[in-house]
Amino acid sequence: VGCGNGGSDAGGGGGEVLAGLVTKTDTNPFFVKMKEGAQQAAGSTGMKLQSFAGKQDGDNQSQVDAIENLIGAGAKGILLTPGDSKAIVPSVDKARKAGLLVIALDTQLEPANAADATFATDNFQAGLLIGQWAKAKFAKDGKQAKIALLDLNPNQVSVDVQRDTGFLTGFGVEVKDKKRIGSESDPRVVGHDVTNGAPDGGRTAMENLLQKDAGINLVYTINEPAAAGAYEALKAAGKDKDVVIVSVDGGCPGVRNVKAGVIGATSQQYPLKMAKLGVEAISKFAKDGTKPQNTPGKDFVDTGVTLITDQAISGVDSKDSAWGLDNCWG
Amino acid sequence: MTSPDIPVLQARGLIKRYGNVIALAGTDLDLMPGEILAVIGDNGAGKSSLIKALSGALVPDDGTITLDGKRVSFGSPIDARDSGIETVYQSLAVAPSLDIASNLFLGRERRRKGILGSVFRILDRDAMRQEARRQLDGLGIMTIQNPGQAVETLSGGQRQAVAVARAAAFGSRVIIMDEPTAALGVRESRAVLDLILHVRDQGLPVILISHNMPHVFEVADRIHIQRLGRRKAILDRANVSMSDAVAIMTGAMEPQDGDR
Amino acid sequence: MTSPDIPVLQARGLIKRYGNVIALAGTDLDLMPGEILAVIGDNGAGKSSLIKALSGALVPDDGTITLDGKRVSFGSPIDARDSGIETVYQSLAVAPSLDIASNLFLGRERRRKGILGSVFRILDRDAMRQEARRQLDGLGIMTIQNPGQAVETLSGGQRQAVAVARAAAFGSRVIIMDEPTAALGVRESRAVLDLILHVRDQGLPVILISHNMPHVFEVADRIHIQRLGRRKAILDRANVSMSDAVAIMTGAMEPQDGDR
Amino acid sequence: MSTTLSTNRPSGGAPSEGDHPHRSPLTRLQHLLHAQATIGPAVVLLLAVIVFSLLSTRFLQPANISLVLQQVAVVGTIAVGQTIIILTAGIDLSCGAIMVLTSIVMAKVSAEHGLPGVLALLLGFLVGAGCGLVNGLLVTRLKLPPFIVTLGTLNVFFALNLWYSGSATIRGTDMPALLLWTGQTFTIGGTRVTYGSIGMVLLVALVAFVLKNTAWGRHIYATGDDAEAARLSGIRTNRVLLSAYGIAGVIYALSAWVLIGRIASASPQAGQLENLDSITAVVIGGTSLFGGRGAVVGSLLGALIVGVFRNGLALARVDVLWQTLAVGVLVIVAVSLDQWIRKVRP
Amino acid sequence: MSTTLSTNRPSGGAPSEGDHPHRSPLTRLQHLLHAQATIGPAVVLLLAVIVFSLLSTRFLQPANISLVLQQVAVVGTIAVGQTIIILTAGIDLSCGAIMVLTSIVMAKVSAEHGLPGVLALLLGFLVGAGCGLVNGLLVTRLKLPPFIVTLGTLNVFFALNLWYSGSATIRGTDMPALLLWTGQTFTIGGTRVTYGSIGMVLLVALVAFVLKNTAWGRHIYATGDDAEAARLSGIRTNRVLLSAYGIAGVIYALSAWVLIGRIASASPQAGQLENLDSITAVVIGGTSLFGGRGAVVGSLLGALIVGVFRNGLALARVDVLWQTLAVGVLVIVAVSLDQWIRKVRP
Ligand SMILES: Nc1ncnc2c1ncn2[C@@H]1O[C@H](COP(=O)(O)OP(=O)(O)OP(=O)(O)O)[C@@H](O)[C@H]1O
Ligand SMILES: Nc1ncnc2c1ncn2[C@@H]1O[C@H](COP(=O)(O)OP(=O)(O)OP(=O)(O)O)[C@@H](O)[C@H]1O
Ligand SMILES: [Mg+2]
Ligand SMILES: [Mg+2]
Repeated sequence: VGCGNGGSDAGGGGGEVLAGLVTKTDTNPFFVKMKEGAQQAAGSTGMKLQSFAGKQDGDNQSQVDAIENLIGAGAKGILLTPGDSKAIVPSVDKARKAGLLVIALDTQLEPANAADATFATDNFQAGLLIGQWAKAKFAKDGKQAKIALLDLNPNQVSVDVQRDTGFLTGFGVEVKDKKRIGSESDPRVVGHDVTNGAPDGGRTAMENLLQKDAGINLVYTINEPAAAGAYEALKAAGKDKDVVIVSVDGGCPGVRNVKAGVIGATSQQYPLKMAKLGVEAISKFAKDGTKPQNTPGKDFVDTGVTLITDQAISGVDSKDSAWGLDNCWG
Repeated sequence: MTSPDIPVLQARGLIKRYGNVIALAGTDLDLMPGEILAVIGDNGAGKSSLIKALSGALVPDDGTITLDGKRVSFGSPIDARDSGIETVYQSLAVAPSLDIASNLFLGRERRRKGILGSVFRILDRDAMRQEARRQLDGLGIMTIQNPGQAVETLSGGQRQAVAVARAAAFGSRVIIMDEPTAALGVRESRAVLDLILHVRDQGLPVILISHNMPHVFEVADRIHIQRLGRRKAILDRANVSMSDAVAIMTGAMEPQDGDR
Repeated sequence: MTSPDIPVLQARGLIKRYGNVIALAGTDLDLMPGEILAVIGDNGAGKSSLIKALSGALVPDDGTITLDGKRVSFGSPIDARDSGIETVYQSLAVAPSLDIASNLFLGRERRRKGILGSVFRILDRDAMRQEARRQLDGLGIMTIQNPGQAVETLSGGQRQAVAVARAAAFGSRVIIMDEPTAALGVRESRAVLDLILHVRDQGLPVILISHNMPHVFEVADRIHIQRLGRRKAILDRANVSMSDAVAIMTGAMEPQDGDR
Repeated sequence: MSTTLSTNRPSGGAPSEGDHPHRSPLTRLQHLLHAQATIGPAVVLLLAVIVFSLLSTRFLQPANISLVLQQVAVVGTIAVGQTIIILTAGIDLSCGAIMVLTSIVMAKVSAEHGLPGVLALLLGFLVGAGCGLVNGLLVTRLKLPPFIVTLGTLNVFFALNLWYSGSATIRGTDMPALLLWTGQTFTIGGTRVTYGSIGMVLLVALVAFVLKNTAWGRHIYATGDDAEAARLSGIRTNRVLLSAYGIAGVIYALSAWVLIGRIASASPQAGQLENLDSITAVVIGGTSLFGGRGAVVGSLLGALIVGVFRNGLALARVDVLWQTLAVGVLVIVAVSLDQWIRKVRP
Repeated sequence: MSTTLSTNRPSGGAPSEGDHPHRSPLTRLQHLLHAQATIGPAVVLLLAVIVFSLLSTRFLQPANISLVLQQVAVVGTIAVGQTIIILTAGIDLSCGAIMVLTSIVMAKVSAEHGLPGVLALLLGFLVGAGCGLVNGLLVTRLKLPPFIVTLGTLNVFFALNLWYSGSATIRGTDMPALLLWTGQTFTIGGTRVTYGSIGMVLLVALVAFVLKNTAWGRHIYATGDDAEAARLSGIRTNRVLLSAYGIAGVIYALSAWVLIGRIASASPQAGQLENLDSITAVVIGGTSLFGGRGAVVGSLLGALIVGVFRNGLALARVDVLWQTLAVGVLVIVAVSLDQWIRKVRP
């Protein structure tokens, strides 16, 4: 009862449209940039934006609280990067029933149509691109790959799984179960370890995998901070020249690392764009009730991924790091 | 129930080691019906260890304990309590944050009558308060006005009084007191000594540990001297002087044959 | 240095409240040079509070303290110690996990000579051990073989000895002891009483709190009776009987005019 | 000389802090309000409510109050178990892990193996009790500090949860209705309230009553106060401790039920913050981390204080970053205020 | 009657546990090895090393050992500060937050504001000391339990870190070389070792020496043992506590330096697990959470045990999931073993 019509008396904002942004964490620069982008877009469309975040990856409860608080505060729409894309669905339903537009950013809900729209990177695609690039590079150099995969954490969250399996698929490794990390049995894969998406974890994981097999020459990383840590481990082991690191994100420090040769290739995503599109969609919805349309052939609005590398290989579309720097976020 | 010749409580050859410290080196003890037995000895002579073994607070490595001629072995203080042995420990053993009535009934709470008590196990707090009040009054402890008061708000002497009252209220076979007057003032000590005499007069035997010789010689019927973890002598108060007892206790004098 | 007529330590009108409990209700105290002053009183009479005020462990709400005629105000035990007042507290105040030497020198550690000590502030552990050994030997404490032993491995009596030794070693103006013999056996108590007499004979005045009247009457020169947070009387040991002192202490008798 | 065992205090005795045997209901209420452990947090909560209702007109609306109750239901329920453990002078870092594990068990056995809701719940309670008993056995048999035991089992239970769940979230639509019942609402005076919130409040009342009015409750306090003294007083402290951990485990299973209802799904990633959050609630609620002192009502107030704070700050449109900072400051201020209030009392 | 102050024990006295005034270096070494607090963890470490070297031939290679040293350098350094706090009967949940905050400050002032490395480091140490002193002041002035104080400041420092850094990672290439120096390696007997690892070992040695051989060190132990007794013995316990928190803060700043060297960048997301990890190391290292007992060498061993375990399990190709479980079991087993070893000692 109380929730739905809460929007009509629109708080102290004096008729301003309120939009909410709920991110996975408020520490990851990716989400911080997303927040900045949303704030900017809100400013230019004359909306008020209130942001919330989980306390850590996978923190569903704080996101549930945030959605409820936003419903209560009379928001018109919510931009959400779900920490647990399944578990948040009932709360999203509640919000939508209360008349809010809910847009998933960065990560799809499960099922994807639980949100009114999704503006996201295709994370599988992001993994696929760096996998394809690495495959072509190794074919060109005539090297046999020995692969290490540095994942997020043991929890098998969807982004983690999609990027990991996307990479392997792109590289031509047969993945038996695309919903789980570690289902492949290809001898080229040395092993997986977890990094918590942070440099220290990346370094430790890389060190341990190198101890398992010193011949590792291709490293997939969940994100660029983990890649930076992995690079330090390789450098310390004197292998930084022989090993190729690939990653996902396209943050400015990451792209600079591409330029510096630390990272071979990264799949760049566009949080600012996601946020901007999301805010604009809410603004439009608030004005005339129209909802955004999905990218044809997909169940979400693909905000695109671009492969950034300075070692372009024919057959795999890519941009160089200069372009990447012009388009990087934070 | 008890014959005047069989000891109420008897210990034989109790041994207790802590690492390489031997607290009890094969000690004996005999408590006769209706007597006050004082246990005296140097610091570390094993007095507290001895009575802890008798009250189940400590399981001896070896040795036997008999109660009214029947062998017992106490695995915990509860076993000893269930046999009617009540102890006032040197460390008092009260729960400071609980009230006086709760402390008095700790471990043997009264439950409500009827289904509330038998099925829902609800305490009869009022009954316990009233009973506590009665106990304290009966012992002449008048300064404690409210049995619902937390024990931590009591003075040292009052706490001691609660511990003593608990033992006196529930002891049915033996009461053991480990230095009950150590922290007490002259007047408070006096009251405890009177209480001990009072309990004895009701027929309950009492073991009293004390370093205070005048107290010991005032109330004890017999005196057990503990030395180096063993019973060194057992003396009849009537037949021994304070200075001789102290001399035996400290090893300055050997006990006579009849005393062993 | 001290005139025989001026009290070494004097307190006037000390007041200390805890919530609505009044521990000190305006008490006085006079300690004359070279005397042993016993402080006696019921439990909760404010004896410990009084000596805590004198030793800086407690800051009184009101009242004055003078040392050798000069007014002092102690904010912490360190201030009192720096003025030469050493105290053995009822709770002993030792650090169980530290060794005997460390405890003896706690808060006034010896540092190495030269730059190691002055700049790097490194302790001279050997010197402290030797000094501790000397102190303990000097007091006749022979059973403690190793000053490097942790205090927690000592018996209650030995711990008490360490606390007393610390006070005796460092006290230069006044030594205060709060029930130093409460937990001690006959022999150990004897040793502490001898120590007190020994210290007095060296010219240091001593304040002794005790519930043990025979002890008090054996060593004290004068007896301060504390009652309900006030000094009720001050008696000359030579002129008073034990039973009169106890009667005044418990309020059964009023002190004579000359005693106040 | 008197022959009664009597002692004397200069001021005529300490203030009376307990209850008198015979009192009017009003006096009883008054005493309840002034009970040492809960007056502090109650005042803090009142202050917070006053401040936030001045900052935002929405704050005191029934719908918002119901919302806060829902938001604290999970942590409030866990805090009840945590309070019992802390009262025994323990601490439970594994509470969140037990909750997640049981929620996954309840959800999975019903959603995937088709067990009826009642049996799934029962099984969950058994698992919760089992986990709690593991903690209890390690504490009582190995004599390890609870902090260490639960630091260890926290990892063990969490790993078991990930393994059993295959890290997959189970959706509410696949579960029997009973599991989701705690998230259902009913209406009181026009305001919707979830059964979960009500369940939490009833649980608090029940546990408060049991702690006060059963021997077991008294023994929890006595054991936490001074375990050795309790043992010498004839309390089987090991049994008390074991039962405390076991019952706490059951309460965590209850919180798992509340959690499933609240998010209408079971997520293996949940519960990682509940340990510090529940300890925060207990501590703000005035229960001593040293054991033996405190009350479960205080912990509910503590959870509400944090909930009101988060909600109020959100309504006042304070940024998340500053919310984090504010909650940090709140913990310190609330506990200081509580201590200060206790000092001020006569 | 004897006139000496002498007491008697049936068995002729407790075993001597301290050191004798005059001893040969060999006896000294022997005593060091047998020092109560460190024998347990040393044995556990030895056992772990033996088991893992049987499981994998790589394990005992110098390169791998150097690696483990590098991996534990950050948490090992933090554990030194944590040990000091725990010895005073406190606990520091804010250590990781202080570390991240100082690392960001060091990195940002040099990378963005161009401060020379030395000044940046100094400023970092100041910030670390400041944060520690805030904790210390709250503990000593408000008399709040350290658990609560640091639970609060944990949030505050972390929020400040996010605010100041804008959540942006600062890359090592933008920093002066000095900040990255701890990650540089040099070669001992063909094995590369980082200055950071060596720094941790030296820090442990230094702090162990200071705790043993200065008045301040003795006062830390005495205060943790029994604060009131220490105060009555003439120790300014508030000052001791304050200095302990301040120095711990400086040590956390040192660990920030080690962290920057290790990851060649400064990340505002680091440090969220360091509080429980460092407490785990301290506890496995045999230091009592009740204060007054323990040694900083034990904490280093504790950190190494966890590091060896993680590394060894990874080499033995154990899945991450089971690594989590194994570390949980390790904590309990290691501490039980330690307690058992102490009991067995004569
Ligand atoms: N729990 C324990 N651990 C180790 N040693 C102990 C323990 N309890 C007692 N002891 C040792 O056993 C011996 C006897 O101790 P006990 O307490 O029985 O002596 P006591 O005669 O009661 O002395 P006191 O008169 O000082 O109370 C002492 O040497 C004591 O140090
Ligand atoms: N820290 C405290 N807080 C509250 N009340 C206190 C405190 N210390 C002492 N009191 C109260 O002050 C009064 C005097 O206590 P004090 O310890 O000075 O008595 P005492 O004469 O030393 O008694 P005893 O002979 O039992 O040692 C008592 O009523 C006591 O309960
Ligand atoms: Mg004893
Ligand atoms: Mg006293």
